Amino acid sequence: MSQTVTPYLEMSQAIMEAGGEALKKCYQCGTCTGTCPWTPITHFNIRKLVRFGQLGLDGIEDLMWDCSTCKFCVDRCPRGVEIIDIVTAIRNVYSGGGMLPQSLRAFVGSMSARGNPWSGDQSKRNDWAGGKYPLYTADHEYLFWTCCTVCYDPRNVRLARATAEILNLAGISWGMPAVDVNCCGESLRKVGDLELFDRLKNNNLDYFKSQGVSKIITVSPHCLATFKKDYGEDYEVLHFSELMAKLVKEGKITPKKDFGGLKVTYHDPCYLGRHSGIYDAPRDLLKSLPGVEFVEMERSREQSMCCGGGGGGLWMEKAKGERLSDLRIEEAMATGAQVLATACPYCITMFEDSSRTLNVDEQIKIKDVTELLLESLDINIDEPVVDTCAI
Amino acid sequence: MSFEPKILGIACNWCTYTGADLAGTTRLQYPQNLRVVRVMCSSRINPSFIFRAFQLGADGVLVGGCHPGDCHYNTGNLYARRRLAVTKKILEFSGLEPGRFRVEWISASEGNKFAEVVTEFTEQIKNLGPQTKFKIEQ
Amino acid sequence: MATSFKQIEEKLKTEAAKLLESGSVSLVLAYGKGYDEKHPMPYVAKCASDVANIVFNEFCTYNMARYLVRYPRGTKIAVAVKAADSRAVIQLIQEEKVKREDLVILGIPVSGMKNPKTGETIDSKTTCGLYNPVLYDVLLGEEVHGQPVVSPYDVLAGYEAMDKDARWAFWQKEFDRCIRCYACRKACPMCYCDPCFIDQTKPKWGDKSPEPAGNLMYHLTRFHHLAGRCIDCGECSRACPVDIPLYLFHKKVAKECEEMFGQAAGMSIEDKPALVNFRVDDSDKILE
Amino acid sequence: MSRIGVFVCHCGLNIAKTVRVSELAEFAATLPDVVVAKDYKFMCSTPGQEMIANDIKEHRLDRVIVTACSPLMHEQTFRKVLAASGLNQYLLSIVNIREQVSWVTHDIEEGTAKSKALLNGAVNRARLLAPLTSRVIDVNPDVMVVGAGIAGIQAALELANTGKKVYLVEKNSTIGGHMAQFDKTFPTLDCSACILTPKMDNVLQHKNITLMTSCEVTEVKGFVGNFDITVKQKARYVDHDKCNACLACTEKCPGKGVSEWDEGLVKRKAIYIPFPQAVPQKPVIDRDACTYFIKGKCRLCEKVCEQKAIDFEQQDTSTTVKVGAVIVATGYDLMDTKPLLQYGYGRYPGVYNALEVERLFNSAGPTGGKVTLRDGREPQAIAIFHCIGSRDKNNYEHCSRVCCMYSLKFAHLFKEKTSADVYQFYIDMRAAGKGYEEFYNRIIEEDVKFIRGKGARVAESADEPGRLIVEAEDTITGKFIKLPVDMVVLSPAMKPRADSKDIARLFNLSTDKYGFFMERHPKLAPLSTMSEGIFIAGVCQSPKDIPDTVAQAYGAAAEALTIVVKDKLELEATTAMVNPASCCACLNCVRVCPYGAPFFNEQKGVSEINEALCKGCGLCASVCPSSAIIARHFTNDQVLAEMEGLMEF
Repeated sequence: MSQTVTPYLEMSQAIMEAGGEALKKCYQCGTCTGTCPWTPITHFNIRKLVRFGQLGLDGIEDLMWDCSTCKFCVDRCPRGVEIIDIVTAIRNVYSGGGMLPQSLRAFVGSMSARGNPWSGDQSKRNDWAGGKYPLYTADHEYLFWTCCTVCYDPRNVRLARATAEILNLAGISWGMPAVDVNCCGESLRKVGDLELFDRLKNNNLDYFKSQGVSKIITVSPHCLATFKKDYGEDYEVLHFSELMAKLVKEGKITPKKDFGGLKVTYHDPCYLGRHSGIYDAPRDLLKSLPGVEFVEMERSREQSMCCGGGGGGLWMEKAKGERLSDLRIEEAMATGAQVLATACPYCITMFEDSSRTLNVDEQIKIKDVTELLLESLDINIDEPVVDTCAI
Repeated sequence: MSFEPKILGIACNWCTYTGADLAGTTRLQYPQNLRVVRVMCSSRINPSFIFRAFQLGADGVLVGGCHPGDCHYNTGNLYARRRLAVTKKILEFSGLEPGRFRVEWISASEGNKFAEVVTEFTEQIKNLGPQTKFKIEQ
Repeated sequence: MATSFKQIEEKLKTEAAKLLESGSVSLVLAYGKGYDEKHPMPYVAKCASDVANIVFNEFCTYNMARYLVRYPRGTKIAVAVKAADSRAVIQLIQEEKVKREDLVILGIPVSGMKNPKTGETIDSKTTCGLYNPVLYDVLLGEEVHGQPVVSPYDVLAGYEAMDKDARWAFWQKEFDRCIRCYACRKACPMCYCDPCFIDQTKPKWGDKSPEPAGNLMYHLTRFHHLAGRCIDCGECSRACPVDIPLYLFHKKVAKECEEMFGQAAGMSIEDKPALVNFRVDDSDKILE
Repeated sequence: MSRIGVFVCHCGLNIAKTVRVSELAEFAATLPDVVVAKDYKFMCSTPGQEMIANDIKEHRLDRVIVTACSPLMHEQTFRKVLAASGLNQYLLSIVNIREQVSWVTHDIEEGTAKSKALLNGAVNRARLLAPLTSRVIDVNPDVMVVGAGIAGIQAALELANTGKKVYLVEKNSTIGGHMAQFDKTFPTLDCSACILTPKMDNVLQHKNITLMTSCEVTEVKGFVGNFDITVKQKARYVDHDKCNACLACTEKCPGKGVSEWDEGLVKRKAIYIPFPQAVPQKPVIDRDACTYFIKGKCRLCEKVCEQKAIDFEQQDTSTTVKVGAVIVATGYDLMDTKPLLQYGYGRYPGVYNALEVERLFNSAGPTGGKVTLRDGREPQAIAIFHCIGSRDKNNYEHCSRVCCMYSLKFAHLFKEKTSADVYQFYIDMRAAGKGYEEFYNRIIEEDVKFIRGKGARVAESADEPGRLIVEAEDTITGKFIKLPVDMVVLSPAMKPRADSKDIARLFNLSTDKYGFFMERHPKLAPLSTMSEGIFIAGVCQSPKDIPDTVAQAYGAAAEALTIVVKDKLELEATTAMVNPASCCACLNCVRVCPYGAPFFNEQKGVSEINEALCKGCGLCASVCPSSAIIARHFTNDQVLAEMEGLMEF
């Protein structure tokens, strides 16, 4: 096979126009590849992706779907290249040409048809609440933005309910969105469908405006980062862990139950940590739980590993040995922790899958910090939950 | 006869005035409507000079200084940038056509740019027509 | 909650007496009786017995910061200030006309001040729209809360929407009425030049008699001199005998300065006056 | 009433082709106060100049306008004509009708009309011109050099050899700077001490050099030719006049301090000299490590000192030095790499920074020149990471320029002193310098492994305790490298001294965003600064190697000499002054002046301007709201009059 290539600058131009302007800055030092959590376990090479993009070369198709947008490389890049923007732009240009991988088609299709990634029936979005909680009105202080994943995914519905109960206990004035809102669109944007993302975004912004929303609580860091950075409008957006840490600190809620020396470690979700700069709130929460022994993993905070669920990864299949969540679970177990806590429904989903396939789901439990907090407050939400997931 | 505007230029000695000389040395052609006052630094320009220039009947005023960061006096043009920006806003809010006042950074090596800016600005002032608002009728 | 002017007056008297008696200040700038209730006057209490003459009512609009620069540097002064007035004090501190340590700032939180001429309530249309002093040592009353938050620049919308010719016509008409009495600069806490540029003969910046060209030169240059310094107390316009809405132009310049330089006048003693300052990364866009 | 003469130059056809010069002269003659107006072929020629000189006398002219080429061309020429004719040279006005008229139009109508307008403006302005006198000041012939690294040493020696008296100020207790810490220097691999210590000794012996170690500049007053500089002598607690350098004290001292000289790799005594060849070779006491200062008793050094040189009561003292010029050569620090968590510096003992490694190679260093790790082992594999914090938006954007070469030098010395495998992790290999590419080739042939990819991470090996794993991408193959090594060397960014911003404030220098001093012009005045009489040399201006630093030191010495060789200095006449009657004490002038020329006179309650510092930019005049500042030669009146003239036609 000939190795001769001709740079195809129209293609690199198209990538830059789709938001990958930063292509120009890269000087190919390889810091990104050396930093990327995928490099040691897959063929994915982020520097090569950028290089191919710079020259508009073929072969990019095999590289572009692996990035989980964990932002580790961006933070380390000596040239300040917004690598995620490049990845998004490349995906946009290629998926526009019909090169979307099979596994993502259902995801994008559901987003387009139903406004959520889980093929959920839009009218059932709020079924998790069982009619117990109010819809947001202008009289409420906070809109509790329920991520689609906590509305439709049976494992994560617990998060929605836990959050709702804690909010009530703390006496917060809140309401949930109407059923006709859409997914925040974060993952969709990262898989490159910028046009559909704009549609979802505008629909949600219309909703915010029509209801006079000014303060939003999110349970998913992905919604949080998107509202803050990609919606282009100024709302006060808080991650649930921030609000809870504040309430605990102020003594508005007090964890009671003693966990009796339960060893807990914490995984920083990329979109809460590196994307949003929130590292302390969830840790403060865990440390406030009586009888919890908190341990750090070797890689934590700014240096945390990725679970692999970002950037569309949640909807893609990965072969054994090529799953970051597997590695992360092993790292968590190396600390001796009985619980791997995190603060993101995507991470929860990835880790639950891995702990089952690794057959360690008895040794280490996967929990959201919200769930642990709920437990410590002695609230029981374990009444039967209707399965709302249409899949 | 077509309208031939009077344009006042105020140029700093070290960059724009020298750049204007370079335009001459390289024989670039540009309209003759501009008359330049040389000052040592664009920061010497008192806002009242600009107001006065329009009262004297200038149809346009063009200020030239060194590029920010290259000021012969270190920071003069960084002050000038702010002060002239405010001058411009005041002129605009008073009702003068915004296009009549312009600030450009032209270095000693940018003879081309000087000629281009003068040509373009003269054209712009021609399109705006005579300046009558500030002008004091004798 | 409506402001109790009587209570403020009492507190003002008490504080003034205390300060003068203890000798910690040598004078107190406040308000005194005028020829009727609607026309209180600026008043300087110099000893404890003067304190009885102090008044405070809804017509005490004067910005007493105006008088700070009249006294020799180092004079210990207590000054009674409302919200915008306190910004003038801050601005004067920034400009090193007065030192923070020489002042005792008696802050007056107040809503419902009235324009003595028109009887209208003074709000964000003609002033900065704050109710509580930004800086004070003693607060003479409860902070005002619950007033509608309105941008002081909202009032500009109509004027900004005018086309250039309409704006020119508007200002020409206003400036043509100017009789050059200079009440505006007298009332202004930031106009402390002596002589004012317009009074000079070398150079002669403009005619001294009221005529259009000199009027234009005077006002435009004054707007520039106050750019980034005007704290929007509105006193110039209330002082104007022919009711030129100078505050509109000042507000516009203040708004532009705030947008371009990221700071409002007289909000922090740490700031440097914006027009004798720069940032290397100021954008060239501000010149467009 | 003025008597103005107007002289219109044809410049051959350069002007006359597109400006009707005789018509212009006739026009000039019609303007008020113009008593003579002539045109001539070449005004700058000798007959042209003579014509002007004659007319000045004959017509008793008190203002001269030359309508010719740019003032940047011939203003000086015609000023001399005025001066020779007994007229103050500032009573000249030049109208630029060549560069800015005749050369930029083909249309003679346009050219003539514009020339008339410009001339009219000049006549207006000329009436208001005032005679100005330049101030002449005496120049102090001495020079101060701040910083005694290789740059400061070289500059001081050069100046001293010309017979000038030099004050060499050094913050540390010895001179020598970073160069004295090195073992070998690239690319020649000659011994650093062998070339530096003779110079250090020269400094000590030189009769024209006053060496001021353990000293810091605390205040700078005055201006070019006449600086008054206050220097603080920090207490050494040893009277160096009495000390005979027997060093008995250092043997007995029980105190332990961290050796700055050895980059903290070892301890030193509390009374110490940093290294055997230190200059001066007399000890000082480190107060923070001294047992007496900590616990209140000990004084062993005092007991063993036969010279009675120990003085625990010594205090910091200040002296003021008068000099005519200053050279600032304060050098650099290495960036602190601890915050770059991925490299594990400060956490893993096997990770070193470049200066620490320099000390490991040095025979006077902590290991006696043997390359051993902190645990005493000899490394078997060594990774050298280039560009740590350099070329990095998150830290320092500049290339530190010397790291590629010293990293190669390290590789060579590692190969020479150990049997280790050596790996270079680099982004680009920069070898632009005399003999540098050749040096690079030599190191390649020494079988050093080059991995083109920036080092990404250092971790502890899980399998082999004490070993490190380095991770990086080899961008040439696109493969992820995981390499077990024993030692990692970081080549960190060079940054200005931590106190460079303070130095900049003292000497009124400008700095870039990192604190490197700004030169007056990057190409044409690389050693001068915007402060007249203050020069810079070496890495305090930007990262550079020893040859460039030394070259700059020679240059800075020559620059300083251009000032101090003269007895007198003529200062700019076109300065600003304050009319005290109009000053409203707003202090705007004080705030804005880049040179610190205006100051507030508390007593008079007005601002004043130190004309020796003023460069005549006029900024103060434009920020003065009450028009109290007169920018000489560009006064408000003069500018307004010129504008009026220009707009009239």
